[in-house]
Order: sequence, then C-alpha cells, then structure tokens
Amino acid sequence: MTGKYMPRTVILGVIGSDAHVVGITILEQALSAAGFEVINLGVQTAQDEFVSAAKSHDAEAVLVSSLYGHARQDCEGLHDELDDAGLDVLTYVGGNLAVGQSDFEETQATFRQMGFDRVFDAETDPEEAIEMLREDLQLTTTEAEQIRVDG
Amino acid sequence: MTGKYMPRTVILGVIGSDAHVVGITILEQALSAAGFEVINLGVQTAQDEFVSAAKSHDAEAVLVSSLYGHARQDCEGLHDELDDAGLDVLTYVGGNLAVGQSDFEETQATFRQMGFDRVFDAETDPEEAIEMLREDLQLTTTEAEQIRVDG
Amino acid sequence: MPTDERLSDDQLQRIANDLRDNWHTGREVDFEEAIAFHESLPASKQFAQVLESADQPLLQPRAGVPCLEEQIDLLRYLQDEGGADLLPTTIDSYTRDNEYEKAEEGLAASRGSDENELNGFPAVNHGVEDCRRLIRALDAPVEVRHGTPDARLLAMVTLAGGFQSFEGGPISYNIPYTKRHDLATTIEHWQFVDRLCGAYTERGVTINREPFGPLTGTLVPPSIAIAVMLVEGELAATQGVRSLTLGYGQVGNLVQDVAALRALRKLGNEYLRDEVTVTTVFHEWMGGFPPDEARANGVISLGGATAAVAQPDKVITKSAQEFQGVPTKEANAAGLRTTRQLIDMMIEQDIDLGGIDEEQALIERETRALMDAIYEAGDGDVAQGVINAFDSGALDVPFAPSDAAKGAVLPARDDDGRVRIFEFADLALPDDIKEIHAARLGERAETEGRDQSFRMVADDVDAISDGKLIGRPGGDNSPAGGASDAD
Amino acid sequence: MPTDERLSDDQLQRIANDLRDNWHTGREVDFEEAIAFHESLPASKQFAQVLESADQPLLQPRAGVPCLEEQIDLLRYLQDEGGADLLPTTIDSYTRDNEYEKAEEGLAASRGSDENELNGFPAVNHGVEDCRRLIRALDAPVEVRHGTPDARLLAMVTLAGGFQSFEGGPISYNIPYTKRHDLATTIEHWQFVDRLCGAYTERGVTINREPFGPLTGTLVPPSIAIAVMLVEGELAATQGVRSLTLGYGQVGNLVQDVAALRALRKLGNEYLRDEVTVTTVFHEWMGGFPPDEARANGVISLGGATAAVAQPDKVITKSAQEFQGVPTKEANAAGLRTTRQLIDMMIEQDIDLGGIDEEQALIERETRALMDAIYEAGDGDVAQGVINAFDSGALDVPFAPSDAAKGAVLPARDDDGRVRIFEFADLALPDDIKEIHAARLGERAETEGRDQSFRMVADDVDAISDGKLIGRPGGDNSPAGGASDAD
Repeated sequence: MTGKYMPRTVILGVIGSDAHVVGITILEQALSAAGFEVINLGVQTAQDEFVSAAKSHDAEAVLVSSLYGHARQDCEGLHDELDDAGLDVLTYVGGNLAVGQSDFEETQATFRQMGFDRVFDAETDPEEAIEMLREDLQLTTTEAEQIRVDG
Repeated sequence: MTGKYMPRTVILGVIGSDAHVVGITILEQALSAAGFEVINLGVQTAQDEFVSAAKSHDAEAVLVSSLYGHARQDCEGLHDELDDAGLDVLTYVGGNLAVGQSDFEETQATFRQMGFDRVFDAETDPEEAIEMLREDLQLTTTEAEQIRVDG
Repeated sequence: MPTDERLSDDQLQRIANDLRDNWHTGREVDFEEAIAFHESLPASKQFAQVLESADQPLLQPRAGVPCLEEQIDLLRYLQDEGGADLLPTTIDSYTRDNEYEKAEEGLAASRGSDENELNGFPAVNHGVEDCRRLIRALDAPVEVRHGTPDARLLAMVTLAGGFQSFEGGPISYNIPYTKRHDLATTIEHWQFVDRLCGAYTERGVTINREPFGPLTGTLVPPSIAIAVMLVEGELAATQGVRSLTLGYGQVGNLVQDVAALRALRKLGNEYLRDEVTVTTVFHEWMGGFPPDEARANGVISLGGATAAVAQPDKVITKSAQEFQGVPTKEANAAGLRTTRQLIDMMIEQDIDLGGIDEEQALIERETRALMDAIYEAGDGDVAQGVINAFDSGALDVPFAPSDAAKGAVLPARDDDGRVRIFEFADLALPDDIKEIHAARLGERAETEGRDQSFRMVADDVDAISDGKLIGRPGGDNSPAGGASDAD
Repeated sequence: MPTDERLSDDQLQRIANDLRDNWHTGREVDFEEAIAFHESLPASKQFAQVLESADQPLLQPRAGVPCLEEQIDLLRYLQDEGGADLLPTTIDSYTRDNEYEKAEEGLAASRGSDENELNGFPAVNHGVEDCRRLIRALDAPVEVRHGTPDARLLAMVTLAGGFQSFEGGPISYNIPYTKRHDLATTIEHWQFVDRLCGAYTERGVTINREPFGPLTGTLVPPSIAIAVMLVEGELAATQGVRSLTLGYGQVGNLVQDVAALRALRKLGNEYLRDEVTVTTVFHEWMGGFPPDEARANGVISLGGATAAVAQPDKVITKSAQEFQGVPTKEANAAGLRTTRQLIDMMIEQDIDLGGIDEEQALIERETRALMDAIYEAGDGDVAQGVINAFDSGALDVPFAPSDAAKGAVLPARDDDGRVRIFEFADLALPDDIKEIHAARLGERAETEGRDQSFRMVADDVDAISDGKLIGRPGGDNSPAGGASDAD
C-alpha cells in the first residue's frame, strides 16, 4: 500500500473537550519537517473524527493528545471503533494523561491496556515521538530524510 | 535651675551591646530641631555612661534606646544608679523592648515598674516622643519654638 | 453576515426578550430598575470613573468560586489583604458554554460540599439579586471576566446585577477559546452585548468594556493583538460603548512590552471615535509559568517592573501558584502585593529606555498594515473585513484552536527576546516588514548556530517555564551551573 | 599610626606566631601544608578562578549555623536547590568579637540541642581540619563572611582550612559594625590579613578579598561607598592581594545603582595597580525589608533586575524572610531562584537606560574628590589619609555607630529616588557638587510641599519597609487606595 518513498500519513488531534493547541501545532510542524504527511484535526476532536480521518486518508498512525486530565474517559472505546472500521493503525497517546500526581508507569500501563502502542508524558520532545514512529513504521533515518527531500 | 528660655538638655543613647544607630541619629536630629540640647552617647552605651553624662550635663531627661531585644537585662539597675548619683531626671525607654511577639502592654508595665516614666515601641514617631517630653517638662509648644529660634 | 452597524432599539428589545427564556433568571432583568440600582451606587463602585481617573496603574486579580458568600469572602480578602483596586468575578466553564443546567448542578453540589464543583461563579444561575448582594458587599468596582463566545444572557443578568465592566469580545473570546464557533455569529452576539452596554451608557450608567488582549497567551506578536483590540473597539463603539479598555499580554521583553503598550494606547485613541475614552490593561505573563513559586515570583515581578515603566491604566496580576492552576486566595493576594511593590518602588523613577521608539514604530506600521487589510477585505466594513481576513489568513493568531482562524502564523523570539514572526503564512504584512522579522530571527539563528526552524518556536514556548526568556539550544541548565527546578 | 607599606615576611611570621596562642586551633595552622591542601582542590573550588572567568553574574547567599554537619547540609541545599554558584560561611558574633571561649560554649550547647545557640559558624573553634571537611564536602568555592574587626586568627585558620575568599576590611568591618575600635588598629590588623592572603597568592593560591561595600546598609551615597572600596583595595593590593571584589549595596534606584556599579568597576580598575584583577559584587537591598514576604519578593526582584542590567560579577542575594531575621534554608534558596529568574529573563535583553552616563559622571567626580581629600590628609599615604579623613569628617559614613567616624553626614532621596546628601557636615566635596545635591533635594521638597529636613531622612529610612522607595509625607497608603500590609 505504501511505496518505499511515499510520505507516510499520520492523524493528529486533541481528544475530547480539550482546547490545548500549542503542543499539537508544534508536533505538526515537527512531523512535517520530518517528512510525514500530517492531517491535524486540531483541538476538541471526537473519537469518530479520528476514525474517519484515519480511514479516508489511509493513515498509518493516529496520534492522540490530551492535556486537561480526562484522557482516560475520552479515549475509552477508541480502539473498538478503529477495529470496527477495519483499521489496523499504530496509536500513540501523549500529554497530561491523569489528574494529579499519579505515577507515570501506572498511567502508561493503563493506556497500553486500552490498546495504545506508545504512551508519552507531557515532557516528551517531538523528536522522541518521531524517533519511535520511525522505528515502529520501520523507516530508516535515511529513508525519512529522503522522503523529506522528495516531499 | 533651668531658665525659662534656656535649652533643656537631654541624654540619648543605645544601651548594652546594641549597635543600632539609625533610630537615635534621627531622634537626635528631631530633638535638636525641636530646640533641645542633645548629648548623643551613641550605640553600645553602658549604664554608668548614661548616669555620668546626665550628671555632668545637668540633663533633664535620659532617653534610652534598645532594638536588639535585651532591654530588660541591660536596663536592670539603671534607676538605682541614677538615685545613687542623686539625679531625679525623667527617663524614657523605647525600641524593640522584648524578644518575640510579647504583648506591648505587658512590656510597658514591666518597664514602668523598673522606673521609666514613659515606654515606647519601635513604631513611635520622634514627634510623638518629643510631644511627651514637652508635656512632662511642662514646656509649651510656643516656648519650645521660641527656644528653637533663640538657640 | 453581520455588518458594523448599530442595532436598533427594536432589535435590542427583541433579542433580549428571546434570551429571557434561556434561563429563568433572565426574567428578573428589568432595565429601568437596573438603571436605578446603578444610580444608587457610590462613586467608588463606578468602574469607568475609578479606572479613568486613576493617576497610576490599578491592580486587578482573577478570582471566581461557585457560591455567593465564598465569592464575597474571596473578593473581600483580595481587596483588603491584596490591596486590589478593581475586583473581578471569573465565570465558570459551563456558563461559558451556555450550559446553565450543568452549572446549576455544579452550584448545588458546591453548596452541599467543601469542594468547589465549578471553576468559577455561575452568575446567570445566581441571578440579578445575588449579583447585587455581591456588588453591595464590596468596596471596589467589579468586572465580569469569563471567556464566553455567546455572553448575551450573562451580560443581561450581570449588568442588571450591578457589574459595570464586562470583559471579552467576538474575536478575543472566540479565536483563543473555542473550536467551532463561527466568527459571524459571535460578532452578532457581541453586537448585542455592546449595544446593551451602550444602552446603559446612554442613560448615564457607563459600562466599561474590555476586549481580551492576550488572545492565545502564547507569544502573540504585538501587532496582531493590537489589531484585534482595534477591531473589537470599533465594533463596540458602533454600538454605543464609550469606555474601552484595550488589552495586551506581557511577552517578557521590557522594551517590546513598553513599546506595545504605547502603540496600543496611541492607536486606540487614533482609530476609535473621539467620544470613546480609551484606557489600557497590561496582563502579566499569560504563558506557561515555572513550576517553582520562587521563579514564578520573578516572572510576576518582571511584569510589575514593566507596568511601572509603561504605566498602563490597569494591570491584571498573576500568582506564584500559576503553574498548578487556581491559586489560593493567599497566593493571589501575594501576587498583587509583589506587583504593587515593584510599581511603588519604580513608578517615580525616571526610566528612559533606549530603542522604545523604533520598536513602537515597527509595531504601529505592522498594525496599520493589518488594519488596512481588514478594511479592504470588508470593502470598508470592519465586521465583514475581520471575518474575511481571518478566513483568508490575512489576519491570523498563532496557536489559535478555532476553526475560524488559520492558526498558521508561528512566532519565535529574536536574539534580544522580542517576539517576531517565523512563519507568516498569509498574514497581510508587507515584504519589507517580513524582511525585518527574518533578519532578526537570522541573528538569533547565527548566535545559536542552528537554522531557523519550528524547533525555536517549540523551545520558546517552554522557555519561561524552564526559567529563561529565549529557548536557546541546551538552555535547560543555567550557564553558570546553577540547578533549575523548572526542568 | 600605620602607613600603607607592605609587612615584611618577618613581621608576618612574628604576628602569626603570637596569634597561634589565642586559641588552640591556631597551633594547627601550617602554611606549607595549607598550600598543599589548596593545590589539591579542583578548579571548580578555586574561588578567584571561578569568579573571574564567569560570563554572567554569579549568585551567592549568606548562611551560617554552628555545627559542621548542619553547615554542610545547609550549604549543599543552597548549592543544589538554590543554584548558588558561590557559597558562604557566615561567622558567629562571638568570633567577631574574638570571644572564642564564649563561642566554644555556644558550639557545645548547639551540639547538645536542636537549637542553634550561635548565629553563625565559629570557624576558629572548629579549626583547620573541620574547615577542610566543609570545603571537601561541597562542589562550589566557599567564602568566609563575617564582620570581624580583628580577623587575623580567623583568617589564619580558615585560609589554612581551604577557604579561598575572605570578606571585610579595616574600614568596612569597623565603621558600620562596632563603636570603639580605632581605625589605626583595625588597619594594622587587616594589613596582616591581606599580607597573609598575599603570601598564599605568591605561592600560586590566589585568595580573593572582598571589602564590604554596603557599609551601614542605610542609604549610603554611592561615592562614599566607592571611596571606601578603593581605599581598602589599595591597602590590600599593597600587601600582595591580587584578586579584589569591590562591593556596592543596592539603593533601589535603577539608574543610580547601574551607574554606581559601572563607576565602581571603572574606578577600581583605574585606582588599583595593574596586577590586581578587579571584580564587582552587588548586594541586594541591605536596609529594612517589608514585613510581608510578597512585598519582600518585589524588593529582591528589583535587585535581580538591576543585576541583569548592570551585570556585576557577583550578586549577594536576600530572602523574603529578611524582616524576621535569619531565613529558613528554603526561603534562602527561594531568594536565589527569584533573583536567577530575573537575571535569566533579562540578561540577554538590550536594555539601554537613559541618564546612566550623567549619574556615573557625578559619582566619579564625587569619588575622586573624596580620594583626593584622603591622599591629602595622609600626605600621599592612604592609610594615614583615611584615618585623618575620618577623624576630620572629610570622609564620613551616614549612620555609622563607630566613634572612629563622625557619622554626621545624612542622606535623603531626591524626587527620582536617588540617594543624595542632605547634611554634608565636613564631607570633602566641592561646592558645585553640594549645590547639585541641594538642588535635587529642593525639587523633592517642592513636590512634597515641605522643607528639606531630617524628617525626609527618617521617612526614607523606613520607606522600603513601608512598601515605597521615597518616604513621601502621608505615603503610608498607596495613592490608589490599596491597603498596605507593611504599615
């Protein structure tokens, strides 16, 4: 489906009623600069918007951001919807995922159990997430750079 | 002893090992401006220095300042020494007279009992002390002003 | 699509009648009786009067809790212990979404518990009489501060309730706050709010209006903020508003902040009709705060120092607990007093900063270019112009969540820490100005030995919370080797 | 009467031998072995090296507790949590009075209790080996800060113990600190201290010396402070000191403080011989603090902002608990971080203040006039000159408790908040300079509608702790009607 030198498409959005826009704006820029095709759904994005965007853009990854502490409720059922739509995409979630001072390892386990492939905290650099994405999509750095030059 | 229009002499000093000089410097200026003859003994003044200065300058008042919290110990016995020297002068004490947050009325009572005619806290304006001094020395404001003009 | 024309009395009346039924407290609103209540207030509670006659910057915090008595206690504390000159009442999020039913539940839950189940004061639910209890209980004038795109019912209730100042505007309470409200609708809604303020004003009860200057609060280039202030000011003035406080959020560069406040005041007086009294408000840093109260106090103090030099009419203060969300009343009052100390120590000093005039001239040129583009986009009508300009990207706000703005403009700091534009997208600025920005950012790139990129933007967004002004590479540790708690 | 001549090696040796018996730890001091210890220290603990190579102001707090382990813990906390670049060890009052017996009792009592029975670290009682434990345990260089007129034994023990910086001087640790020490004797005592530092320096172990710039800490006119710094610097340089950090205490007027620090650096480099490396230290406000941590943070922040503009080599920080005496370690670290935040946010900004050059020129002219008077009073010998000048009042320090100074000079702020001289007494300044001061104070008197009088002096002394810079009549309440906690 994806040719070796075609840009890989990723879906980006802030889930639920959350209106924090700065993080995904910067992530969008970083992903574009790294050669990805980015569909940024913006803030206050519903689960079905992620699903239909992933489907219609034939995306390889869905990156979910949440910074207002209600990520668990907002993400509940997202993976079922993706399954129902017959999509087998990579899913990442990142941000302030739990209210208060809870242990990040615990939070990570919770979200992994919900089906996310990777879970990041709010301190994660865009570069780090992109590194993981390359690894998970089995892109070499050279290929990614190649893509950027071509794209 | 004191002529009606002669400057009244007051002795001023910081008692004990206390080195706080700002307050008495300002009080000295205020007393001079109000027409008094001021003998400023400065900081770290011993009891006997107050007594001998009061005697040799024929002073009408001794103004004792203390800001480092040890006033009670430092003033203990001062009035006996004044009595022994045959001096019947007005005595004031002012400053931070007790360590910590003790009640000022209590502090006031303690120092009155020790023989001080008036007891002031650190917030007292020089003007207020001078007002009291005029009252206690039965000077009218007019007389004080007269003195200033003449002196 | 709305045009910049004054609503007729009939329109005002008809809309007001429709709104009355949105929540039962709307029915309590009686304009004539409200005028009488305002007329009963002493001069010390007349917002415009107090603000416009002050001879140095007045201080105002943010504060809102659900229940009336607690709100009175909170404001009294900020007034007595913080020395606030002007008081706020911050409205809860449900009310901002016009979800009065949910606000009612939250208010009921808050009344039955020690916890606050709402993040502000649901003034519509409290209704006219409770608002008046609040106004009566305090000594200073009180403003409604919120973030509500459709604030029509909120305005009806709170103005009848005795508040004499109302924050917000169709752009400044849409673009930074929501995703899906279209600009045409919010403009219509705010034309009603402004017309209502105008109606009070015409009866001798001046209602102060305050467009929200900081916008997204994140490195907003001064000219963009000022252009939005001028547009909202013009829209409000058309509806009869006569007391306008234009806002600006601190970016942290002393020269740029002073220059921006001067440009704001100058252009406000120039663009708005003569009948309008223009004042300015300076918001202490609205971006991310250091997660360390000691460093946060430093950020607040720089705000106070800037205010002492620029002398805006009003300062909205922050607290050292900003990082963790809503501050305690003690921290809120402390933020007021720290700011006051800086102003009191510096305001009489003759501080003449080099470079202000040049920076101010640049900001003014940019703002005029944006305003020209807006008028052009609306064939001379500012309402239509601002809608079209946002639609085309000729006007844009960085990091705007709203679908009504492109949000494609990206700012970055230059080598001196001033906010410049890294990505212009379709922003209507002439090439020579773009070149100035590019050159300044080029100097920074050279200093840092890296290319201009989104990475600078990202680093700058985090810089102040990391304890710096400029997001230099490897800048997480102080060059002097000091440990930073902010990392 | 001492003259400004270098002590011979024999004299140094003889005095050192006499001092050895003042307290038993004196006998532990072995110069050769001390040199070896200093040579074993890494570059990061070499005070002069760290200070002189820094590219922005280094921060240093004050701190001293009686027991060794607690002192190490305290300094480690200030290093790790406060980000202090340079560390202090503040000495207790008994040691300052050379009362080692009483210090020993206090130390023993402190060891047996949770209370600190001394107000600092009795380094002489601890002796050489404990000082070295302290130096080894920390990562930054450590300075001895005290206030001791006769600091000879203290210097012998602490320098052998690995400290590489020593505060004080014959004037700055006499005039503001004591009543009855005559200046001739303290100069002789400090010639020994400086010669000892010179002896280390000649062996390749540079000992930094820091005359205490703030003097009485109460509205000291800059030129008086700078003249004292130059005299102490010259006396130290004669004895072989090659690393001198000249000090200045914040007066709170931004322009005057920046001008004074520039004048200090310039005149330091000009008056002191070329072999001396001159650095500057800025002390955050040393006068009375507001009894309110929020306002105190404002005072500290203004210090940080001033340091960011003036860029001294070092800043001595204050804490928000200054009013209540010795701060907790948390408050001390917070003062460091608040200061750091201001410096980090402002130091890269291009802040060009108008009026600095004029103020600096005035300060320089005054200082030169005072220096000329000192040389003249000593027939060219600065040691004799300074003694005679203080005796005649040609040189004087306001609010000096010492009998060695007249203490007749009185300062007051002008209408801009700059410290001027209200009462010159016999201070050796030319008439045209006196007229400038009088004219500036006249402007203030006119603004305030009152005569120039001691009342201004009294009001100014209290002004900052009352929350203002200038002690205006009726200035206890903010003009904007805000309540002040400081009253």
